[in-house]
Amino acid sequence: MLGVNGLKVVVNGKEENVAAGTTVAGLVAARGLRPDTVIIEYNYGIVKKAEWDGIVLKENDRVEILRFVGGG
Amino acid sequence: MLGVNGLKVVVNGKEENVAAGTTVAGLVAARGLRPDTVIIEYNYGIVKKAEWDGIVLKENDRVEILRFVGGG
Amino acid sequence: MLGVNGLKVVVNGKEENVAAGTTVAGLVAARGLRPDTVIIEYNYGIVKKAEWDGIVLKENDRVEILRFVGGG
Amino acid sequence: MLGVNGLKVVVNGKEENVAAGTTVAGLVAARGLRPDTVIIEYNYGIVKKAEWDGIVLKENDRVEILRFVGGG
Amino acid sequence: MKDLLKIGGKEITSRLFLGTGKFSSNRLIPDCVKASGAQVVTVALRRVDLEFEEENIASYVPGECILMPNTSGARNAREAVRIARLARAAGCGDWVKIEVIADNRYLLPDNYETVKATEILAGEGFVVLPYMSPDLMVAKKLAEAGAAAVMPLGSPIGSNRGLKTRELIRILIEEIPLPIIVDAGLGRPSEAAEAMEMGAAAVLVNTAIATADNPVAMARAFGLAVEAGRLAYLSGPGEVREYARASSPLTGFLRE
Amino acid sequence: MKDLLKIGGKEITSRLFLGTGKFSSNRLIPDCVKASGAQVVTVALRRVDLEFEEENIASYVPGECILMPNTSGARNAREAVRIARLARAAGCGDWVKIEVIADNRYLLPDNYETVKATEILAGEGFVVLPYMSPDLMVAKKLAEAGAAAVMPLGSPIGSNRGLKTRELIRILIEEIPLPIIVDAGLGRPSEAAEAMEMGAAAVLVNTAIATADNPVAMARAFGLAVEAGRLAYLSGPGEVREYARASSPLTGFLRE
Amino acid sequence: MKDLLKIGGKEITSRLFLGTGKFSSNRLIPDCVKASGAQVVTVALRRVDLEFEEENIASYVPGECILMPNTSGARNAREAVRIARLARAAGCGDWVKIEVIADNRYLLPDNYETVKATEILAGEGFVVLPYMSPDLMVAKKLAEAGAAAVMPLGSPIGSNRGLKTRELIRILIEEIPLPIIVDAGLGRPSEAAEAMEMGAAAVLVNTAIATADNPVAMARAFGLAVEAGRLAYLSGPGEVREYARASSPLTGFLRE
Amino acid sequence: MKDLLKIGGKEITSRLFLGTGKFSSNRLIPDCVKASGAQVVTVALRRVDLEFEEENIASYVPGECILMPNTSGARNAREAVRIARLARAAGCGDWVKIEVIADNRYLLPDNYETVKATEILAGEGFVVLPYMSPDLMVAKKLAEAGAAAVMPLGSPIGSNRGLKTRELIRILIEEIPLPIIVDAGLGRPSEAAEAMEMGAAAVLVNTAIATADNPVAMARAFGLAVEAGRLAYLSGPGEVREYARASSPLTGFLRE
Repeated sequence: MLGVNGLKVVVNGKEENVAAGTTVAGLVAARGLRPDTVIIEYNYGIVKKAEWDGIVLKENDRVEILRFVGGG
Repeated sequence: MLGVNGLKVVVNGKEENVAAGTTVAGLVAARGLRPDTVIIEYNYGIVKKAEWDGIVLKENDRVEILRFVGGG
Repeated sequence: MLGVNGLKVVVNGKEENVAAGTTVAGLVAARGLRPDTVIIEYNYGIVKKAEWDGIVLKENDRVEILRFVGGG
Repeated sequence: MLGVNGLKVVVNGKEENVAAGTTVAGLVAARGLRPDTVIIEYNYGIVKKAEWDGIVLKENDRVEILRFVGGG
Repeated sequence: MKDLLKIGGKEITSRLFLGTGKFSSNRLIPDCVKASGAQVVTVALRRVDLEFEEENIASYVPGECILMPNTSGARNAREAVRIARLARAAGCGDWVKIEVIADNRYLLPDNYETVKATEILAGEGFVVLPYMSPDLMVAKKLAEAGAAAVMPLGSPIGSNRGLKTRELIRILIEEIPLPIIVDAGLGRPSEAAEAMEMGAAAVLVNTAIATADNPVAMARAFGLAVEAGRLAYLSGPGEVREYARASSPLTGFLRE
Repeated sequence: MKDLLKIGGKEITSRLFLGTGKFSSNRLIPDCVKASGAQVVTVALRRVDLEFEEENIASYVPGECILMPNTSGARNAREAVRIARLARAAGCGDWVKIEVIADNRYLLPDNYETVKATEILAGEGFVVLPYMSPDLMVAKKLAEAGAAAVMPLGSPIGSNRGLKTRELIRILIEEIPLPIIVDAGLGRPSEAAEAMEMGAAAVLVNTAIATADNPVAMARAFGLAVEAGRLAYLSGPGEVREYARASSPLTGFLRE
Repeated sequence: MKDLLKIGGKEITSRLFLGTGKFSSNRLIPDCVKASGAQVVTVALRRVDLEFEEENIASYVPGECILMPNTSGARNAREAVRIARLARAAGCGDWVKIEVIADNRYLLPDNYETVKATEILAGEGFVVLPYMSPDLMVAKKLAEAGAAAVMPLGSPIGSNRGLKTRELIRILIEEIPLPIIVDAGLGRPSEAAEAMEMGAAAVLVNTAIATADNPVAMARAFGLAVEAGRLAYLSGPGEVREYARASSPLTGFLRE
Repeated sequence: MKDLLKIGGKEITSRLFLGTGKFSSNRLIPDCVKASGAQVVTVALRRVDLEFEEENIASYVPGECILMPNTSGARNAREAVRIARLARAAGCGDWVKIEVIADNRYLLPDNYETVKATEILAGEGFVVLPYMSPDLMVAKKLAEAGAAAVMPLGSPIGSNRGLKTRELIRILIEEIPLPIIVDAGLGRPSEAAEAMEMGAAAVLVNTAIATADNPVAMARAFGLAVEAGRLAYLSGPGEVREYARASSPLTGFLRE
């Protein structure tokens, strides 16, 4: 169910509601993640840290917040 | 060297001269091959024994005379 | 504890008391064993069936009653 | 063939004639072998370098002159 | 109840397929087929060589056998399809062993082209048995493409090196819902028996039989070994143990 | 010309010897003997256990078989000799499998005591087949001691681990002028076939057959595999190659 | 003269590549990198899991190492390409291990999709090291597609089963003009040494080290074994003989 | 805490013993000892050959090494004892490798005579390391006779055939409370590493190093491999599995 001036985005495959005006940087900060430890894909495109502040989320945006983990 | 009323065909990948009017059946017979032991491909199409008599070779026709051999 | 006119023998490694006069044949019969299915060693010597009747057990005799079983 | 005042000994399995009075030390020296590189067995007994001078060969003595070589 | 191998609507009792190449004389073939019990026999298609009089191999294969022409000589799917169609047109039946080889040293197959050829020929109603380099995902693609069975190599063709790819074949047998037929490289009956014990549906043997000093006896040996391996597979072998387990009783010992 | 195995004056056609231990029911034994084709069958000697009624195993072994009692339970030569003499006196014939074991975990034989027992019993006219840990010098001593054959283990008794000692057995086959019979550890028909391909004169199998889900079918499987391996040995197998060798002709390809 | 492995313009001295998965604690990673001497280290890319606080694996890998992200999780070429691009954008450098897996039981790769992804990424300037099921023709296609090396599996990922595919890998080493790096399945240092003795250019190990009781000591063990195998390969080993060859002189024996 | 091998009161850090036979030049020996790290070095005793000037091998072995003369040339216990006594009298120390061989093709030892010689020499205070054909009961007798270690062969001397007797050696390691040192036949570092991973206390190598194109590099390779195998044995390797186990996480995949 959608809040009055909130909007629906998909983060890591799950639907979420965020306040209007939320930026990618805000999304990361809200999760308590250190920017230098994560990688952001925004609507299937890669966005560098420098751009995070400038990207204001729109309805139905898709964001992937990724990180390197141990692997073989 | 090409005879006056002869023509050039390719049999098993090699150019040959045959007399005008030569049929597939004739080509096989001329080689002393028993029809029931060989398989004919004429211009990349398969032709059954019954058709051999009716096929008169034309310039540049391609004929493959094949046979089953031991194989694994 | 030893009976008045009994005597002590060792059968298949176990001490037993048998009545005086007991023969090897009697020992086998008393166990309900078919003579043709067992092999008897008497005081470390082999005795054939024919001899069983003639052997009267003495104090401290050693008798082995053996049989063929499955083996690899 | 045996010299007048020579005698027959067996060295490393081969018969040899040596002059009477020859010592083990002399036998080694005669072969140009450095004493510290060889081992002597005299009549099946081990003899140390110190003893070589004192051992005068007798008829039919057996001497083994050995050395360490590469081995696995 | 009989243990039958069903492929392409046929019910086969012998799980040894026989190749007919490299025999010192074709006259040996009927005896080898008989001695081995083989019911599926492979042949190849070649241009007639007028230099020396060749014989028609088919005439040496007992009529009751299923003739399975291979596409040897094909370097890609297109050539394999051309050969398969010619063979069928020649009245050889619907079976075909797809063999697409571009490598001339180890004669290893091209799995990609083999999948393509399988798709085309299965679509035309052929009973397709593709020879392949053992690879699980390729075997799955061959199954989707309509293969009637999958034929992974045990080792390079004619090398007699045996079941070197057992690890990958073990996985194919476990994961692929088609008969797995070990083709190529088996050099000894014991190797054929092992393949069958692992659950292979059949094996195809040529060189090991054709080049033996006594091909007919070797054909019989492989026939027996394949049957032995299959029986063992069906008989539920006992488990392999680290320690010994006495075969004679451990009680009732004769002692002082 | 028949391929016969000659031991102790007997001519044997089947090179699979069968052990009778560990069958879920003795009733299976006659069928397994028949299915395997075995002509030499081993049994053990034990004290009668009056607790439960036992059967006489001999009655389950077809009369035409050669009964070969083993000396299981013996921990040294003296005990082995005692058991062998009792068995023969019981009318079991002259054959005996010497088995002297002091180790209870891997049931590995004592080669020293085995040589001693072999010498004594061969001297008494027994046909002696000693079970041994594969060792060339010991096999030579067994031959000098009068053994009729030598029976090295493939792996520990009843372990089904197979032909783990192939390197040492290969050498015995090459160097010892007696029949080499692989005894113990063979768990699969393919392993029995391999032993025969190497030139073993025969194999002795018990656990792998007796403990299979279907012992009769497994007995048949081993019988076939042993015959296959022997035939292959006699048929002159082709050489093993590093590279491939085409089984179909490399000429006359259908091309553009 | 140093024996260097040249890949993607880099000169590497250690031929052991290390995976970072499955360690009980990431704190072990720096010590294992040090103990093994590894210079190329793999990592994976995953969605952040907010449930529990994760660490950034990269911070545990010494800065001088070449970080090689894998594309694990990708089920086809498209997904592999997407992951590779993200990893590079994250500043991970140009190296990528392509891993395309659709099979979930044996985790065997899809060679077809792997070739496709290799072609695309090599075209974008990546240094592409594709993980593959050993197959000669596929390896040739990977070479044409621009792979910097080829990484065939020794046995299924994490199985510790060892070098089961040695026959096919032997052929890749012989026929493919690229470094062959054995990836997956190696469970013991001896297996890594054998791969190197065969001529592999390097090996990639993860599970065998990460799941050992003492990962750091095992990392060192693999590092030593890889160096040993490489040295042996370069030192021209003596030939393998059927018979013995005395190591001590056969003359000059002390005798009567 | 250091991992030391204790034999005859000595504490040895290197588990690779080196033989000195068959080197193209004795000048290579010091470098090979150094490169391999070997602390125990074997030599043989022979009659001086006056034909050509020989060198004293001992002068090529670094002084800090333990010199272990072998009894090669001995055909029975008596001859072995004679050689051992001479060697000790020559100031070679108390260590001796007993080697009693009557077979000239495979150079396989006579275990009986070896036990006899071990008993006599151990009684005289020698540190006795007997070379033997792997046999559990013989190893037990050697232990009773006072052997300091037991040295089973991996395959025939100088054959480079490797660890062919692993099944019997595995059992010796498990059952015998003495150091098991694999002697003879190891041809590749990977084989030495495998022996150590199995729990062997050490290995003795000669031919594989002495006959390599580059003996010094090969000596180093064996030294590293032995250390790697020992470390792996001490590090608790993970178990071998039938199926795969992902090394990268199976969650958090990047998906649509």
